[in-house]
Amino acid sequence: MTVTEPQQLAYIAGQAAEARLRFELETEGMTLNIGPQHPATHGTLRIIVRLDGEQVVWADPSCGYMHRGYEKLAEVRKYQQVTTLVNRIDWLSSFCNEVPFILAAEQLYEVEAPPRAQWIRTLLFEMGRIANITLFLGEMGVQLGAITPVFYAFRDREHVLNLIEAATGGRFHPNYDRVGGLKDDLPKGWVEETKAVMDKVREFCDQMEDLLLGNEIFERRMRGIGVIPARVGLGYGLSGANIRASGVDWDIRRDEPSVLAWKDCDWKVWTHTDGDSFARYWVRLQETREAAKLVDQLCDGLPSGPIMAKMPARLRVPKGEAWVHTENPLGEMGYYVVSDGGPSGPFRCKIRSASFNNISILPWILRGVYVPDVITILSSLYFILGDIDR
Amino acid sequence: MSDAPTDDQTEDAAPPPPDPEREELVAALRRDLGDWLIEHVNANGDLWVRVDRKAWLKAGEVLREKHGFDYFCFLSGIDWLNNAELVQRYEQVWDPDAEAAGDGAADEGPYVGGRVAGGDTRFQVFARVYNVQRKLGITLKADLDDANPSVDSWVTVYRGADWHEREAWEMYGFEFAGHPGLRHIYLPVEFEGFPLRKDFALLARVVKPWPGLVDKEPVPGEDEEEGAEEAAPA
Amino acid sequence: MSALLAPALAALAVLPPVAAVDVTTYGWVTALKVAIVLGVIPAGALILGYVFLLKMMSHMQSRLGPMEAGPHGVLQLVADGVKFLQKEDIFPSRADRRVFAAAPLVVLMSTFLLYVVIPAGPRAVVEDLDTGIFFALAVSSISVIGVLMAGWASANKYALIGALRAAGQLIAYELPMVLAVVGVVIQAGTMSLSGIVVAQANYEVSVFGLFEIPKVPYVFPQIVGFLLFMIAAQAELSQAPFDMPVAESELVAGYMTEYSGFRFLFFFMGEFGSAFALAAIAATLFLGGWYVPGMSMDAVASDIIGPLVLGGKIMLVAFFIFWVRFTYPRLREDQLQSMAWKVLIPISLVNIAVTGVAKVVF
Amino acid sequence: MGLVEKGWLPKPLTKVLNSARRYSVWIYQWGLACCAIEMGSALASPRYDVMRLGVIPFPASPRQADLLVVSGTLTDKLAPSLRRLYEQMPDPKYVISMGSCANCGGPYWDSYSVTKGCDQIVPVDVYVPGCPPRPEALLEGIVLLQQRIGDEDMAERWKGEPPVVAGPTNSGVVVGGGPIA
Repeated sequence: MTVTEPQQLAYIAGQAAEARLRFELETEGMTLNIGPQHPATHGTLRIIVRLDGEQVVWADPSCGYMHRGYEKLAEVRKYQQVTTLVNRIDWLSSFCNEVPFILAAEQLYEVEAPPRAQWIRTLLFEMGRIANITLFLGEMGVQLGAITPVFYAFRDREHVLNLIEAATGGRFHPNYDRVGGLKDDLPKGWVEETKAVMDKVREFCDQMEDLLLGNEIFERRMRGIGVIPARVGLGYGLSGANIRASGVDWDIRRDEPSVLAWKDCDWKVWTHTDGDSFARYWVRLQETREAAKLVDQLCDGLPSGPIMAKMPARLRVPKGEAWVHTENPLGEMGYYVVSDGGPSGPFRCKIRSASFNNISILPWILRGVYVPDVITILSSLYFILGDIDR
Repeated sequence: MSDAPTDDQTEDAAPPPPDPEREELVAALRRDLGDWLIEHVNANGDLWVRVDRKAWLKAGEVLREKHGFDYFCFLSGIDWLNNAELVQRYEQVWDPDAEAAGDGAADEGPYVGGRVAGGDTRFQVFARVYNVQRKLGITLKADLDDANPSVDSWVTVYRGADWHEREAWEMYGFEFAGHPGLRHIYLPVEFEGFPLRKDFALLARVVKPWPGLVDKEPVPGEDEEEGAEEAAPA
Repeated sequence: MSALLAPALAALAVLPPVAAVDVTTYGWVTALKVAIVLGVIPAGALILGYVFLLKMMSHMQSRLGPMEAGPHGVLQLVADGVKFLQKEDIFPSRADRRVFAAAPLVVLMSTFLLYVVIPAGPRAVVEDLDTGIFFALAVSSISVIGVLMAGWASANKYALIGALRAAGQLIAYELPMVLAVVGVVIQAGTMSLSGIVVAQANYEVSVFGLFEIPKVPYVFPQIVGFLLFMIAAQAELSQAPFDMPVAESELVAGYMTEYSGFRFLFFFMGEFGSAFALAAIAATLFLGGWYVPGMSMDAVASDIIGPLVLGGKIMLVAFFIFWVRFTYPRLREDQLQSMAWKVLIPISLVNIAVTGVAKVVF
Repeated sequence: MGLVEKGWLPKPLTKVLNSARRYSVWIYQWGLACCAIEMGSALASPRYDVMRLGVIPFPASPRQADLLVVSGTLTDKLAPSLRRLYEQMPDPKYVISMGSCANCGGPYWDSYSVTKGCDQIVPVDVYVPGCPPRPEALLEGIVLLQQRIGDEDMAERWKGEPPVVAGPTNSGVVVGGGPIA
């Protein structure tokens, strides 16, 4: 974790903005209410900003417009039913939501899925990552005014969704995991088709690099905008590409012991030292490429065997608490599941979603920026409403 | 599936060797917190530490400043109330065998037992922080007073705790001393009650209980529906 | 619409009977001109909207675009127009009603006036003013008043920000546009648009005195001016990368946020109508206008082929305008201003100086 | 537009006006939850491309929109905004309720914060079931809505009285009613 000059400058600017807020602010400003139905907020986030001209004096994000009460609902459902529910937290990569939960449930059940199931989980996990981040890569352009890339993103994402549908039966919300394994095995010919689609994904990444990353205007809009110093970001709990763009070399897939198959593959965790919007975009682009690489490797090394473990013949889940987290496309996603030993579902299911923490830095980072940069920063932090509000 | 033995006893019999790195961390914490560090559990490659609620803020400060736990993961609460009545109402017919098994879903005491680093009171606040250099995580817990669940705010230590404390305040009614503004974060301002408390009943389930396995029931009115469709104007 | 039709009807009323067809009488000529202006603007807006906004954009995004309304969706914008006429006409409760109602008309009027001076043939021009290009640039700025009126009267913060952005942007880019045109005017020696077309038809470039290339349009000698003009036109039209006034992801719909029904349709027509007009001016100034080499300057046929040639050139220019629009992200407001004042204006001043020197020397 | 408001129009003109509205449905760009992504697929993905049908996703402001797709979970906190949004749209306006959540609460039927059905807030013209519905399902919903617009009686619509709520029709569209303007 090295502190670069832009990070330091951003920190100083933040402090200055705060001082200005505390001691100087007596101008005639305008309060602008962005959201909850605003094109920039990817849904229903609401940000109340106080403007001085076009400069933001302070910003107060107000979330909860998509709060659906997952934690309470999980308490009145079985473990098997909860996967249906948690699919819908981060709706762009639904499969990635159910994996950590099912791993936590398996820890409580004291079973472990067979290797093939774990490999397929990892495989679909990475495909979910591609399905998620491709949309980000295109959507970033729309937020900055270039409308075409998002159409390419939707076009190439469709191939990945088709594959997910072929394997799981659900194009969007697979609900494919079971405690102790998977619902079904992969269909015939799926692996070959997947590898063909991964070439398309790589092509898409190259296209985005040409269309957006190499565009001078895009670069001018992104560079130096929304710089997050690593220590501040960590204090706010930023994770995933947001914190890797600030130079923190931390990826749960690589750094934590896991039953999933990442440890058997050869891949790289990308970091960037700038910590600005451009770095976040760049890191995500590289991550998509790495994910495509991972999918290829996982397809090659897929072990044979059963996809479901032998489940112990008991109806009660032993008492205990389990914490499982994974590196989801948006950042760290974790489930703290408590079992009370009863026949029902989880006694308590704390869902640690990435976007909630990622967005909580907004009041800090939006001070002193211009209105167009608000949009840049919002998009580059990349949140999904369901992941914020749960 | 049916012939699998309940082999969890054998697994328990051979606990994994204690993790020296984490033990060391606990020892260091104990030097700073003294008796306020009540209990710790080091299992499954993870670490739970229960501290006294008076030491909640201090524990956070020590972890961040001395041990490099920069990363704030989450902060939330648990309600350990054993609300068996409510639970049974939610259960319905899903698991009839469980009823027959006899030993009952509910424990005897007022609160659910068998927790990791659990306490004696109803409410517990717990948080997780992480050291990204050493790749080490720790879950901190603190018991709160039943009547007045209140604890020091972590906002001064971890700025990210702000929203999490607002959430815990909203969901459980915990008070965080020193928090700049405990406002609603998820729910509308006029919302009444604390949804994640165990005595908060879900209205939809109380009014109309879940019917359970619908496959067992005949589908009612199938003929009538078809008739209605035909009768509808073109 | 009835307000717009009134002058046309009035013009028709003073016409002599049809039997005595003498197309040179003042009444007939005026009627024809009014009909052309009233017909060309909606037609131009429709063609540009359909070809570029709907079809070209869709195909560039590997889609088909409208297919159902008419063959290949050619009637899509007609359907849009008829639909907008049926929509409820909403005045926001705190709006300044009169200004709110007048704003789209002001924008549309600016567009209409632009067409007056554009020549489509030796005689196919509504009014061949001696200061044609000066007039065109002057009236094209009127639209900013309408935009400001719309933003102010809407009583909406997004609309207000959008209108102020539009005002700042149009002022900043009007200048490089005028300065870019000055180069052409110096070279042609006239401000009349018809005169500029004639000048281009007679313009010859001699390469080191060895051989001469006749009838070169000004896009070659004035390439810098052409690029400056196109950039400024892009900003003048609020197209990406200069679409801050209507930036969707920031300002919802900018100054148009509160407009519904046919008032929005006026803005829509104004947007594409001015795109059509500015493309026509660019084609006239730099691409030789209605003239193609080999065509007689005075033949009656020129009055028939000329508009078609001009139309083709307009489509070519508009293609570039919309191509950029659908590809580029937008600049930030301060970046846009600094680009106008620090880059474009100095370059255009240098361009004028070089043109002037070259004019004197050669 | 006096004739229109009186509701008296000759049949062929009604037909023309109806088909204009039918082939020009400007859809408001607003997504709520998971369904928004499937709606995005329908709007933006080359495979579905709703623009073929004349459904144009340009307007970012409700003032220029004809169609509002409630695409996802509606929470109690958001419900007032939805109502306001609907009222901001100019008449004639249409609403498609997309997905189980918007139809009836869906998987969150027992949640403490979810509105069970957006038809409690705004009148709905077409319900599209599914969780989330595939883009094809939304396309069908839109086609059904277009049929409905094509057959609409202008007089009824413009009288300013709410149309009577009908039962399920043969096409599976449930006709919703509600105050207009």
